[in-house]
Parts: sequence; structure tokens; C-alpha cells
Amino acid sequence: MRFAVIVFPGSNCDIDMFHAIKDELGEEVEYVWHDQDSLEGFDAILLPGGFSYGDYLRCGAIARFSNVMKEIIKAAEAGKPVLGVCNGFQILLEAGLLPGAMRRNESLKFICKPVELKIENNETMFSGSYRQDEVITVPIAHGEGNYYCDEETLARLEENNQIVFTYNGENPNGSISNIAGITNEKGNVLGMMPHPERAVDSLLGGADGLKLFQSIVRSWRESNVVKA
Amino acid sequence: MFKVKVYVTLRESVLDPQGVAVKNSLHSLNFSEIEDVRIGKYMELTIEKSERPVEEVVKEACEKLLANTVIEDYRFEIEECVAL
Amino acid sequence: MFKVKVYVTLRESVLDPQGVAVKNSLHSLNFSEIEDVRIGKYMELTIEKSERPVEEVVKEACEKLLANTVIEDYRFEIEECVAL
Amino acid sequence: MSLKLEPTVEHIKNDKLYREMGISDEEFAMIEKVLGRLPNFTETGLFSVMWSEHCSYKNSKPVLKKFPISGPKVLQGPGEGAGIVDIGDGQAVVFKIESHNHPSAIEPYQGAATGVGGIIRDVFSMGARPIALLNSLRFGELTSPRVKYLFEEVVAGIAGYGNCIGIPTVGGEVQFDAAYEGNPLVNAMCVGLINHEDIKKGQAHGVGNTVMYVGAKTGRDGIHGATFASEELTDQSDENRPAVQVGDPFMEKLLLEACLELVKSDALVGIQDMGAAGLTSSSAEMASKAGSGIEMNLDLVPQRETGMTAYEMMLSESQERMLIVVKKGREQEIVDLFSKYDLEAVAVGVVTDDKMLRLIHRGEVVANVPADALAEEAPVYHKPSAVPAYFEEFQAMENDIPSVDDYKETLLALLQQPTIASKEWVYQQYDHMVRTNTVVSPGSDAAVVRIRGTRKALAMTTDCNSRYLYLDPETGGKIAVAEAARNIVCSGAKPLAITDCLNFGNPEKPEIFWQFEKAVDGMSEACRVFETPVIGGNVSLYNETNGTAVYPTPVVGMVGLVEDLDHVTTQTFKQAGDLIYLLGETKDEFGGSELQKLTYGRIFGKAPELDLTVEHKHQQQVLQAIRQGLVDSAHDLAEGGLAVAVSESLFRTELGAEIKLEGNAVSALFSESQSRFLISIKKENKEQFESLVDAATLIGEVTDSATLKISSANETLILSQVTELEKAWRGAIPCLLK
Ligand SMILES: Nc1ncnc2c1ncn2[C@@H]1O[C@H](COP(=O)(O)OP(=O)(O)O)[C@@H](O)[C@H]1O
Ligand SMILES: [Mg+2]
Repeated sequence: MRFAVIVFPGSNCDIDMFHAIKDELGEEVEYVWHDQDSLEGFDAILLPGGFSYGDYLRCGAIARFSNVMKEIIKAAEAGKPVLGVCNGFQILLEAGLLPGAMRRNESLKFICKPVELKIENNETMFSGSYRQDEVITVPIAHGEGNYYCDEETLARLEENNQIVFTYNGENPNGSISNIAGITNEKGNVLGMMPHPERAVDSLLGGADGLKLFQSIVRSWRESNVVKA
Repeated sequence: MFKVKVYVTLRESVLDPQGVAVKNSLHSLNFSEIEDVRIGKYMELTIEKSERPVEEVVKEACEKLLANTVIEDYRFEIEECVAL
Repeated sequence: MFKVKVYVTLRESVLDPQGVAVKNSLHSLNFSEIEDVRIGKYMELTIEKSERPVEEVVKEACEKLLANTVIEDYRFEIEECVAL
Repeated sequence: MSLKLEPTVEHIKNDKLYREMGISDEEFAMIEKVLGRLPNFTETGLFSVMWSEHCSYKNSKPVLKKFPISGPKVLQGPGEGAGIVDIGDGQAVVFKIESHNHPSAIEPYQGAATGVGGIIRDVFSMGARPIALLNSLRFGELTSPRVKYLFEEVVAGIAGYGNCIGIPTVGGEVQFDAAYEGNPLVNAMCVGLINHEDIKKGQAHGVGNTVMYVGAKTGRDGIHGATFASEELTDQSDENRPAVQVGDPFMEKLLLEACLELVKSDALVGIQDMGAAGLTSSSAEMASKAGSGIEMNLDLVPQRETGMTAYEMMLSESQERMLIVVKKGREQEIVDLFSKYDLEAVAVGVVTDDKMLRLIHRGEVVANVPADALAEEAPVYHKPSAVPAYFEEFQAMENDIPSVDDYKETLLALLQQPTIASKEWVYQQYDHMVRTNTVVSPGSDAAVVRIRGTRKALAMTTDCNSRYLYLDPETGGKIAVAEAARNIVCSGAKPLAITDCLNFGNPEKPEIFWQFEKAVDGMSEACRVFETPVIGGNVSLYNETNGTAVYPTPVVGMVGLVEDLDHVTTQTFKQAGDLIYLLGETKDEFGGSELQKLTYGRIFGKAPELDLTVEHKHQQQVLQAIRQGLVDSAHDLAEGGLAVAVSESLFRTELGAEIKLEGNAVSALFSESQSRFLISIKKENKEQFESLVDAATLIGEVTDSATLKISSANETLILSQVTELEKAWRGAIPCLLK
């Protein structure tokens, strides 16, 4: 399986994502610079964390106009897995691939620490290797992860099972309904604030994030076997 | 030449954590008169000349980039300045 | 009741990295008319009633908290609203 | 506006305008002699910044000579952007610490942010990839709104810059003391990694080669000194000359990636960051170090503002800029490389053979000065020093043991002292994990960052207990280095070298200069014993408000090498049943201690003694025991003494400990005697450990009861739930900030 890690000016978790896929997951991965016109040949698209364009104006607001975004939208429409982590999530929101918007953390402070997440839906292509309601530990590192959407949108997210991860116990940023990660309606675009790519190696304090990437591979294999 | 002032504010229904924090610190500094604070962005755009109506340009820029209409409202004022 | 609008902007010669990034982004979105962008803060304060002159209160709040006068300038407008 | 508005050469001389730029009458005479004529306004400006203490070290140079600066592994000592130490396999570690005290006192967020930005540039201008940041902070007591504001904004500024650029901030320290009330200290350290072949220097070699300007545009940021000139220059007032720069971490991220690509190119000859004194210091130093000259056309310098004068451009401290020298004819390659990152690279000059720094602006030569005169040949002063009266008084005092009624209450009070309390409030605002190499995050003795693709890792720390330095600068200087080394050793690494940031008061006062000399003496001696040379550093003098100096604060930044990831050790106890040892002798030493401060509200007496031979022996034994796999946890004893150290080893675990102590209870619990370690080991390693670490005393055992019990031969001194202690320790800083 071939993963693309999109690099925007100011991305800084690109390298972490790359190593998580290559060294820990053991799949093929390549960096793709934001000005590229094609994502052909990639089976999954990863938008890493960081501060694209300095997060000036609003997080993700400028990056969403990158050339490569057109291709990302196409890939999403074609049903390929698209994962946005942290700043990647913010970009997906700004691009309208996921509903809602981000506000500054309630504390108004950047927070970097491991948090507990609950798997709310283990039937997505990103969460199939977890147990339903399993509690995992994954680090967060953001200043604007306070997810917001209006009531209608929230009702729809709940109804369609689009909420994949919630904060378990303490909500670190004030997000609505403890939301930590959501998918689009089709379930192939996931945005999440916590960093699964930082939780793939027990040397660094835990490997609970690895199953997320394994889920992507598993679901891809299954659907490709079916096709073949 | 045009000077455009753009104001971007969070929608009323959206809680403004920054505004709340500023209000609280004002209160702890004894500015108890100040009952509410909302914080937004203020932008000044300079347009030397434009083929399209300035109004149209600015509106489009706001919709596309300057405001996130999911949670923000915007308004703007256009001032025409005469070069000296 | 008073509605106070406070504008806080970076001093002219202070680097405005946000403004530059937004300008560049507007240019790549073909808003080439927009030649310059400066980004500041816009705040709305609500004051129900005040024993001291509102002007004095707001000025002090700006100096003490709302603006960082080492790098920022501020100005404000006071509107008196009549309760309905 | 035109240059004609600048003061004339006669005006500068006759009305002694140079004095307002910080140049003395003698220095002005020297300049006149060097040039063989009177300097014009721009030239006077060049000398004023280059001969400032900040750039020339004119007051500190003779003292800094005492530091040991070489060693078998040192690839680059002081003098370049940052020092470099070999770590084997063709790799090396690059690091440096720097102060940003005064800007942070005026505008704490931007002052701290640009401090971080500057130190990062120092490291990547050597060709190294920055891999970690640390900081060392000093504030007044956390009681006044002003101090709280400074503390919150400085931390936010450090976080803002480091998080955005994507370099993990993995460690540091914060001390609170009234001595820093008006003059906080903000020191930032950056550690980088480099392959030997990529090492670059700030040298302008090769006559005819091209001098290029890369990065952000130049504005009127940070131009200080000649305030009088502004009125004569333009009618725009002082408002246009902010003394504080605004940082742009996004721009620096692009500059960093572009420069790291650049160092792989054989077109690059030399590279230097534009730090203090911007274009002036980078050009003059690059020419001087290479024995060449540089001619620059200032009209070509990218400018953010209109109508800038030569003086303003040369003295601007706009951030996120670099000066590079490239081979003639290869300029376009460089332009292309930088444009990929949306950055400007502009040819602004050439390398010449006449050793002059020559500046052209609007078709005229506006400065023509020997580069060496600006850089190497700045004046050097030997300041008088005198022993302060307080020191002799303190030395004459007997050791005093504060009296304690309730040991548990005292422990709780100590754990809530902001200097001891958990710094989680600080380091949770720093992204300390980005780039996924942080093996030991903030919260243990030293941070550990692995080197991807190897089994090795780097341990790093900043340390300085300035209270000891105030009581006794020489001993305190030794302790600062020893404490840093202890932290490094506890994490499983061998200390390699140090960088230092010497924060002192006004050196023109003999008592302050004495503190400065003595501290450096102590540090030098410790560095010799530990074989950790000083590979770079920074001096920050004049840290005073209303005539009162800060405590002498020579912050030590130390880096050590972990040979194998298996050696990485942390301070927390690991499992019930483990044996707890105390290594090192406990004496009745409370001078400058937390308990003394708590009891009397002030510090006095002698600093704790330090025997460097004993210290070194202990460190070597602990490291050996760790490397042999005998140690489960290791923690150095510092502020608050043993009781605090044991508590810290219990936090974030569900464990407890039972400890038995001998001798005077107050000393056993709270003395701050040096060269001590708290170590836990598995029972089965008892014999091997004891034979290796012969001076270690078995004092207790780790339990699974989540209770701390410390007793003496005949009574229970402290009995507490660990959660109660932990809550006090964790809650103290957030509570003070509310
Ligand atoms: N300003 C800071 N930035 C980052 N980490 C910090 C800071 N201050 C303290 N820490 C971290 O908190 C922990 C405890 O600090 P400290 O009490 O100074 O430890 P020690 O006495 O062992 O040096 C260390 O891991 C340190 O790196
Ligand atoms: Mg210590």
C-alpha cells in the first residue's frame, strides 16, 4: 500500500508521519510537496500536523488553497482514505471536506500531553483494528483544537456515527461533545486532533496509535481482495 | 486608492474563549464596568486600483479567505482616498 | 449602555507576519488588486453603566491590558445605546 | 529624506555625539587613529555596535580566557555561531545558549520568541539540523501581577516560536526569587545534529566570490543607540523604531529548510546568521575571520520600509535573515533554491582582498572601515575587582540548622515552593514531542533525545542555582556545572561539553566583576575535572534595576551522550520491592537552601561545599552502574534535599517508599549537600551494585502502598499519602497564577 504525506510550507509533523508509516507500519510512503498536480498511484493521503503558513489568519485557512488540495478532494471523492491530523484536520475543515470549525483551546494555551481517547465507532476504515469503546492513549499538541459545529451538524454526526474518537475523562480543549476526531459522511475522510503518529513506538511512551494505520491497511487489503 | 477596513467577528452563538478570558482579567484588574468582551479581527486592505468594483473584490476575498463563515461574520467599509 | 469598539493595530514599522502571509495568499488567489494587508484586533466591549467617564475607563483598559503599547497602537469609539 | 540630514563628522566629534552611541572618548580617539580620519555617522554606528559589550566582549574577554575550551572531541570551540562536539559515526552535536533578557523585560512574548529564533539560527547556520530546545528562566517571586504577566508571556513566547517551527522544547528550569523582580532572565538553548562533512563556518573566503543576503526583509527593527539622530534624520519620531522585534517563526522554518538544503551545495563558501548588530556583525566578522574584505551595495538589500539610511540598514536587527558567501557564477542556483521556499536570495556584494568593509549606498561610499578593527581588534578592558563585604560576613558564619516543628508540613511547604513545584504548567505549553525522538520528556532530570537510525541518544539539561552563587560565586560556579553533570549522568549519559550564559550585573562595579571572575574560576575548574570543555556561550551583563543586580547567574547548558538506548534512565521508581540507596554524604548545609529561604525569608551563610574529586567519582560510579544494567532509577538531590527527591521519584507512579534515616533529622531530610544521588535497584542486583558504588547507603525500599514513610531510629518523621504530596507539588504554580 502506498501512502502520500502532504508537505505544506510550515508542516512539521510530516517527518513523524513518514517514519510511522515506513518504520513502524512497514508500508510504502512518499512526501508530496503542496504544489503538486497529481496524487496518482497513492492509495491513502495523509495531511500531517504543524503550522502550515504559520497558522496565520486561521489554522489551515491558507493551506487549503494549495495546488494539491484539488487532488486531495478528488481522492476523497474517489473514496480513498484521507487522514488529517491536527493541522491536517484544521485544513480539512477549512476546505469543507469535514463539517465544523476550530476555536482556540478553552484555556487559550497550547497543550502538549498524552490524553485518553475512547473509540466511539470501530467500524470505520481508520478504526477497524480497535475494539468498540476501547480506551487508548495518544498525545495531543495544539493550541486550537476546540472543535465547534452547530446543533444540526452535531445531530447529523451522531446519527451517522461520524464521531470516531472522543476524549475520555478530561476534555483538554473544550470541544463540543468531547469530540477528538470525526469522519465525513462516507467515512473515508478522518480528521483528528490527537497525533496517532506520535504513538507508534513504545520507546517514546506507547504504541496505541499504530492500530489506526493498521486499520487503514486492513480495510484497503480487504476491499482490494474483493475487487480482485 | 482605496483603504478597506474589514471586521471579522465570531458569530454571536459561538462562545468566544478569548473574549471570556480578557473579560475575566479585566475584572481582576478592577474594570468591573466592562461587562462583556468579544474579540475579533480587524484588517486593513490597500487597493491601489481595481478593474472590478472594489466592493465585489472585497466581498469575494472575505468569503473565500478572510473569514470562515462557518463560525465568523464579517463586514467591511471602503474608503476612497485621494492621492496627494 | 455603551458599546465600545476598540481597534488594536501593530505599529507601522513593526513586522506583521500575518499580514504578509495573507497578502501572499490573496495574490496567489488572483486578488492582485489587494496590495497590502495589515492585521490587527477588533474588540467590542459592553459597559452597562460606569461611575467614571467611559472614555477614561477604556483608555486605561487599553493601556493596561488590551494593547501592548510597545509594539501596538490602539484607538476606540464609544457608542451610547439607549435601552429599548 | 536624504543622508545630508545626518550629523557631520565635525559635529559628531565636537559635540561628542558618539557618547550617546556608547562610545567613550578614548574609544573615539582609537577609531580616529585606525581610520586616519574622522568617522562619518554610519561608520560611527558600525563601531558603536561592534565595540559594544554584546558583540565584542570587551569587559569579559580576559575572564573568559580561563575556560577550558578544547578537548579530543571538540570540533568547534567558541567563536562561531555554535560549538560542535564529535559523537562518533561521522556525526556531531552542535549547541549554544543565549540570553534575551532585556527584550523580554520590555515585551515578554516577542522578546522570548525572538530569543528562541536567534539561537536556532546560530545552530543551523553551522549546517546542523536543530533537534531540541531548552530554556532557563528567572523571575521575581510569583506574587505581583507584573511578575505573573512576565512569566506567562515569556512561556507563551517560547512556546509560540518553538512549536510553530517544529523543534521540540524538551527541558529547562525556572527559578523565582526577588533578586529578579525587575530584571527577569530569559536564556534559550538549541541543540543540533550534523554530519562532519556538512560543517559550515561564517567566513568570507575567495576574492571575487559573491555575498548574498537571504531571508526576511530589513526594517527599522531594534535600531538603538543614537536616539538623537532620529530627530535630525526624519520628522517621523521614535515611534518608527521599535526597540523590540517581532518574530516570524514561519519565515524561519522556511529559512531553516532552505539553509539545510544549501549546506549540501558545494557553491556555498560561508554562512552566518544576522543576530545582534545584523548586517554589520555578520559582514565584518565573516571578512575578519577569513582575512578578507567585503564590499556591499546597500541599495540591493531587500527592504521592508522605504527611505532607510545606510546607518539604519546596517544596525537593524530584523529577524530571520542570513548572510552567505557563494562561489562566483553560482548565484542563480542559490536564488532558485531559496525561491522554492518562497524566500529571497539577493547578491549584495563581493569578497575583496583589501580587508575593508566597504559600503555603498546611492552611488556613494558611505563607509570604508578595516574589518578587523570592527571585529577582532575591538578594545579589551581589565576591570577592577573587589571582594564584597557581604561575602566575608557570610563566610564567617557557622552552619545553621533551621528548626522544624512538623516535618510533613515542611515537606509540603517545600513542594509548593514555585522553584521546586512541578513545572508541568510550563512544559505542557511546549510541544516537547514533535519529530518523535524525545525518549525522556520534561519532568525527569535531563531530557533524552534519540538519534534516529542509531542506538545512541543525547541527554541535555540547563542548570544553575544562583542562590549558591550569590553566597559564594566560586563554589556556586562549580556546583552549577556539577549539577548539570549529575542530571546528565542520572539519565544514563556521559557528559560531553557545556555552553554557558553568564548573566551578571554591571561589571563596572568591582564587586560584580569579582562575582563574575570567581564564578568563571569555579566553573572552569569543574569543567576541567569532568572533562567537559566550554564550546560556546554568551555573556549578558548590566542585569540590574535601580542599581541592584540580579544574583550572579551563569547558566550551564550541558549535553551528554547515551551510548545505547538501553542505558536511558529516569528519576521515577519502577516497582515495589526495589531497594533505595543514597549515594553521598549529608552534612548540616543550609546556606542558600530552600529550607533556609522558607524559614527566614532570606539566604545567608556559606554555600554547600563541593569536592570535585568526590563528585566526579560518584558520577562515574553511577554511570557505570547504569551501563551495567544495575540501576532502575536515578535522581540527583538538589533543591529541598532528600525528602523532596524521594517525593519526586514517587510522583506519576502508584508506588510508595519506606525510608530510614540517621543523624540530625532536619539535615537528613532537607539539607542541600552536594554530590548526592538517590538510586533504586532491583534486589537481585544488590551485591553487584554495592561493590561497584561503594559509598552508597541502603536507606529503604519501594513499596506498593502509595505512601511515603520516612523514619529515624526512634520516630516516624514523615508519613503521608503520595497523592497528598503530589497534589501540593502539582497545584502550586497554577494556584499562584490564578
Ligand atoms: N522552563 C522550562 N522549560 C522546559 N522544561 C522545564 C522548564 N523548567 C523546568 N522544566 C523541566 O521540569 C523538570 C524539573 O525541573 P527542575 O526542578 O529544574 O529539575 P532539576 O532540579 O532536576 O534540574 C525538568 O525535567 C526540566 O527540564
Ligand atoms: Mg537538578
